Amino acid sequence: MALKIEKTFEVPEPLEKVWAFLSDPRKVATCVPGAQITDQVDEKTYKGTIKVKVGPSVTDYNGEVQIVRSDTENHEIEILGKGQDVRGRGSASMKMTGKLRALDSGGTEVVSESEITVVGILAQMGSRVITEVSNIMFGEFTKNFQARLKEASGNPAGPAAGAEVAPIKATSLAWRATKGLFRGKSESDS
Amino acid sequence: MAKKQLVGAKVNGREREAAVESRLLLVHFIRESLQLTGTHIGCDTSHCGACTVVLNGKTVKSCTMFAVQADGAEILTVEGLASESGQLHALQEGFKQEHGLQCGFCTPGMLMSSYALLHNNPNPSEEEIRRGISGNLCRCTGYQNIVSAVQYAAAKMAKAEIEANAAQGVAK
Amino acid sequence: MIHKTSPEIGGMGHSIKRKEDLRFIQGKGNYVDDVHLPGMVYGQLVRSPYAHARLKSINTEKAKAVPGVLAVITGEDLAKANLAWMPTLSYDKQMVLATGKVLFQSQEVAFVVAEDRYAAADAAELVEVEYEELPVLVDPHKALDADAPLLREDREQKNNHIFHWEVGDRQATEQVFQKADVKASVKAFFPRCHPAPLETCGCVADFSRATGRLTVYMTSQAPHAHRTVFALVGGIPENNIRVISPDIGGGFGNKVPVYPGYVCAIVASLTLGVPVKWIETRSENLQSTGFARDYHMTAEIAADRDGKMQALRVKTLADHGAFNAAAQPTKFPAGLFSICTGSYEYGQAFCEVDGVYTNKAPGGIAYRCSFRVTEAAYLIERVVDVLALELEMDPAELRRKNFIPTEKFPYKSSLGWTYDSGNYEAAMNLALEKIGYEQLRKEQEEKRKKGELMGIGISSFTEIVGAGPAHSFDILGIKMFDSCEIRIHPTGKAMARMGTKSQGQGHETTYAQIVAQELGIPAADVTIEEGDTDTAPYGLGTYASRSTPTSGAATAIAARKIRDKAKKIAAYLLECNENDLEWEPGKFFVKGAPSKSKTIQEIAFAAYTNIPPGLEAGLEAVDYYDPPNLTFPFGTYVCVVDIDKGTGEVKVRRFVAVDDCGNIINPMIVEGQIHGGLTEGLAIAFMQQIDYDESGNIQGGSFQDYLLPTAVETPHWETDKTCTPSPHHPFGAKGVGESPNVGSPAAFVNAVVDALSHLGVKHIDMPITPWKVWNVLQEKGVTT
Amino acid sequence: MIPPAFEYLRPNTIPEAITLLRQHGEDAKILSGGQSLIPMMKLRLARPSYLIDINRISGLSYIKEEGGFLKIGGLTREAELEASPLIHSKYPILIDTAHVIADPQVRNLATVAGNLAHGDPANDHPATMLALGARVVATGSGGERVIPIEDFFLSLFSTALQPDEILTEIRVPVPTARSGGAYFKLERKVGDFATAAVAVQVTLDGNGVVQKVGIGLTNVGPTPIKAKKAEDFLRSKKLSEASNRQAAQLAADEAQPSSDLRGPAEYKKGLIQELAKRALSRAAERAGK
Repeated sequence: MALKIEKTFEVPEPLEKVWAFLSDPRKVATCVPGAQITDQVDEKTYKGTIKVKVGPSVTDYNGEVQIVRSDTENHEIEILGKGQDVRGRGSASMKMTGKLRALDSGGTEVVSESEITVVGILAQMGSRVITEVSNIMFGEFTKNFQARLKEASGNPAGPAAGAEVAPIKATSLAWRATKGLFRGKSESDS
Repeated sequence: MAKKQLVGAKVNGREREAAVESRLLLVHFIRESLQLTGTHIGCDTSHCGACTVVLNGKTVKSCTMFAVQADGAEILTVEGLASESGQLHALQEGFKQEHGLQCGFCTPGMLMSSYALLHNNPNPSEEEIRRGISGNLCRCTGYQNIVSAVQYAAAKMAKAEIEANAAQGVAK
Repeated sequence: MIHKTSPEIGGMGHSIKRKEDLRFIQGKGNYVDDVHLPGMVYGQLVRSPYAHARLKSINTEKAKAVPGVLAVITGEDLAKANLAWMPTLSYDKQMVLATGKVLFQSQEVAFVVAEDRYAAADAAELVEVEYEELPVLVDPHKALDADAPLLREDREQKNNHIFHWEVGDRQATEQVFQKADVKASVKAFFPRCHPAPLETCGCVADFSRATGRLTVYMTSQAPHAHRTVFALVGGIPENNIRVISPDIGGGFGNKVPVYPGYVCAIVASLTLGVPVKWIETRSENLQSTGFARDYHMTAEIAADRDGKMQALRVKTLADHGAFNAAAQPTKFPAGLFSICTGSYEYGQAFCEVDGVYTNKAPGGIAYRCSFRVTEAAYLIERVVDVLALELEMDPAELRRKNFIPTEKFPYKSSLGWTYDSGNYEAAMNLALEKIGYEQLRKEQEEKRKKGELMGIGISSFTEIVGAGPAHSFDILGIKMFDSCEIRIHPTGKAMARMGTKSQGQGHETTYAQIVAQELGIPAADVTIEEGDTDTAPYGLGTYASRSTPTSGAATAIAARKIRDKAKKIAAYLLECNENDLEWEPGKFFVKGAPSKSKTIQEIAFAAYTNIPPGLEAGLEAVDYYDPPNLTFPFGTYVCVVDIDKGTGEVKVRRFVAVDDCGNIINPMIVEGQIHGGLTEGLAIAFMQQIDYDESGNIQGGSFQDYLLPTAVETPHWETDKTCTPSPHHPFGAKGVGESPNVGSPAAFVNAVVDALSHLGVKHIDMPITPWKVWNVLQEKGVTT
Repeated sequence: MIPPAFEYLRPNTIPEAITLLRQHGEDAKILSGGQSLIPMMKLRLARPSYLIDINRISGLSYIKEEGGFLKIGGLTREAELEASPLIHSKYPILIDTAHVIADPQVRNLATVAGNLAHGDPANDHPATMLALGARVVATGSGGERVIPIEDFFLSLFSTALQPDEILTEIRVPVPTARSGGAYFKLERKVGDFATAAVAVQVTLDGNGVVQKVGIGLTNVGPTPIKAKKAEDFLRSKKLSEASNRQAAQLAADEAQPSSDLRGPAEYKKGLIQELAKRALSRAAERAGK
């Protein structure tokens, strides 16, 4: 299934700094809950993993992040992330377009449009949850994005890559995905 | 091979035991370890009720329970409904008389749900019967004759009880 | 009418209790998953999560390392034995295990065999398959676009078009339309749905290296045909294959095709020399086996102002999924869809169908349906209601005006079928009377004044069943006869075997009643056996309501052959001329001297002990019956619904079903069939759909979202009947199993549309969910 | 369908269970009714290494009134709720709710506590407990703590329970005179999750003026939703068709549904509005009795 998330948010950092951050998949990846860059393929392509997890339910994806288009002049970027479930039960991908605009306040407005496609068992079993989980993940991403940028301004030389953000807490695509199947009843969820 | 543990249960009045993996589903314990194949699997997702058995007096879907959880339990399956001498239970008779089955696949689960229903409510209304068997899917009958079958059994059991009471009265 | 036998004999027309029930109510049925053979191992399929992807590699090493795993078979392995593909019944082929690429989500990719099912499941998860995703084609309307991805690279034809088929006179029909006073049209989608019998498909394949024989226990509605398919595809001598259909937990057409799982289990057993069991999960069943419908249809009717229909035009786009695996034996790519003229007379009719491939599971003609008659009946009954709206005429009146008159039967339809018999008006009149139609219309009028929504829906359907005459039907060239072999034992008891296979229809009872009717042997004394190809005569199986029209007919004819011989024996025993004997069920007696008689049991004993000179011993007969025509059951269903304006919920208040299936063998069983079929029709109309999202993900791939009604949603059905025997069937029967599923969807939808018609609503596509109704109400400004 | 292997642990006391939870952390999962967890394991979407079966812990299954509260034990099954004379006579809203959860077999095992602890906005008891102003008792290594239900649901499948805590009791304030409640649910078929549902509990004064009101919404957002604006609107108002209508509109505004197979988002909002009206009038009717 495919769904679109459009979100506009502001960061109190100058445009050029935000642009530099956004143009580096290693840095962006640190904002995605549960994601990690493991390898660089070429200038624009990176390998990584993402873990979507709650309690006992874990979905691990192996995949790639690629900068498909980068328009430095207009500060527009298109990033494509694609991952395959390590157990071979499907895939997820996200195409994100980000556009930056300098604000009078000195901060930056980020206009993002993401198209998320989920294939396989999760899409079969949990179409409705994917929207909510995606929203939550995107919300986390925004928060992390702002926080990382702030960190980066505190320590401008420090590379952001390599750090891992914990998977979103208590929110699992998988968990939610089978909601109909577990018919809402009973275990004391710890 | 995974480590196994011993599970014992009183099934249809007999003590049965088997060493099982902790993940063995109760339905596989019944069907495969005990070779009681009257209990069926129809959906895997806890929707169809073909695997319904009576466990400690209550109906459960045996595909949604592990055998280890049933350790020490009393279990009644369709094979245990008729009397030792082979006398059919009123429900079994009702299903035959009222044409309450066609392919027969849902029938054991239906019988077990109806059994528990009549145990708790010996004189159910049609609505109560329909609610009582709402955890069991049937693809053949459209339920109408199953409802009749349960009504048949309820009437027969009520009559048997009146007669038994009368006989007791006479004896006194 | 049929002579009614005594209750002791229990011939036709008696509601005798079913013989098969005793084992089922005691948990002693023997379904395929109950089959347990020494040394048996278990198979599990690995399936594709993608709807369209290139297979780059398969690594089975980790899977093979799981303790207990015996083998992992891939498409490449099968290709070496030339088994990677298999033929379908629709002159296409289908992958057994994928090679090159996958074409639908849940397609079979590998087969893991292990000592127990738990190990097989663990290993299946460890088969590593590398895919490269390809663009997915879900919308059949886009299948023929220039930029549509090409799905079937294996075909010479490099597009996604499967067939174009048309019947009728296009131009003559067009001319009528041009001149017509009134035209009505409807665009109706019959959604993809699934028969979902409660038992999924499965098999145990048991190849003995010692004897070279292969025994396959399988959920087969057509065991003999499957044996032949295995022989032709697998190259095993047919005498070395035995197919056994044990008890079957419902079929509804789902268990007609040969599925990859069966083939894989057979290959595994041939390879390993041990019995291999393969049983589908429910999700596998819903996601990969024979679906039904998926027809995008348009129907137009031309009529005069008085409501006399003049022409019918139908155009359809058929979504067949990744392979054309529609398991249908007609010579026509759209099966019997040209029965879409329904119960009415027209001057002209024209029907065309285009089939296309999409990235969806293959199949197409299952679910209690005689090869597309369900789509056809729904479409015509829907468009007739739209015409009634255009004409502002009562839909019952419009039907009455256009029914094929009773005296015109046998009636040749404008699309070429010869309807055997019918009395449509009688069935409709009875249904309307039973439901109190006039009163309901008045009630509706009152309710409308108060803003309340109720509707009455009529469907006067015509069926076409009993495949089928050799001129129009075959499976791999094998004609669609069916068979019966009867043996009368010396003590007068009987055993009969047929080429069909019951999946809940009660054959063990009804066939025994036919024998009882014809020979006077009590039905209780007749044992029926089906499903074992080693013992039963060849036949094409049970689907499309064909058992009674074919094997039922064969049973009567075989019994009559026995009666003919019995007559000779009786004459010998009574020392009279054969011509002086008369028959009444159970005995021959001398004309004018009823005390001089011999019972069938006495005759049977004599057939083994006191054989007339010149006659061979024994009393048995076999018959292979090729029906001269199909049979055309019909009926009228009337449905009353109330709509909750606040939630959009539709409540079926009443449903009257009047069926005419000719002479009836067992009224109790017929009524049971109708209850079941109506319940499936209800589900199709209001709940069920196997949908796909734009990435090819199946929506409705488990009972979480593929909704089967429970006892609570199912209304109380009211049934009745008229009786118009088939003139060509040996005992005037027609077959009934599918009528309720064929006739009812239109009744439900017509009722809902009728409830909303004063708002200008003409059509709502199935499944009519509460939100669809609510949306319509919002659009029309209806609030609570 | 076959679940992955796990180790089965069966503690006899709550402290034992908590110790096991601490010991195995994220790899462990509590098994009580199992009617949600086991299907997930069979789909291999949940793969706990340890299952801690708390079903043999005694003293966790009860329904009683005590100290101004209805107390429901952590292992009390839905079927026990349905069969309880106390619940029938004084808490019809709980009967409404239990009655529409899954089916009889599932209700024989499924627990009320599990229905809450799962944190699933599609479950039915959360809305009802929000309407009733319940509290839940969480028992962990630090002992017991009481959490007001409105603070319990944090996010999708996320509750205020700590990883080493078990939900051991639910407390519902005993309703005062002239109280009534109702739960209205629309489902695609029996046993399905709600397309949308509304729980309402009201307490009226002698003139029919609302003293207390709670409204909970099911399956129309990432968490169960307490319709606070609708509640605020109704407080101190005399219930009437007009006030119900307005409150229902406010409740619908508070819903944040997404579109899915059960229907588009607008429909679900419409449903909330309709069901809220019906639940309000039924609750008022019951309060009047």
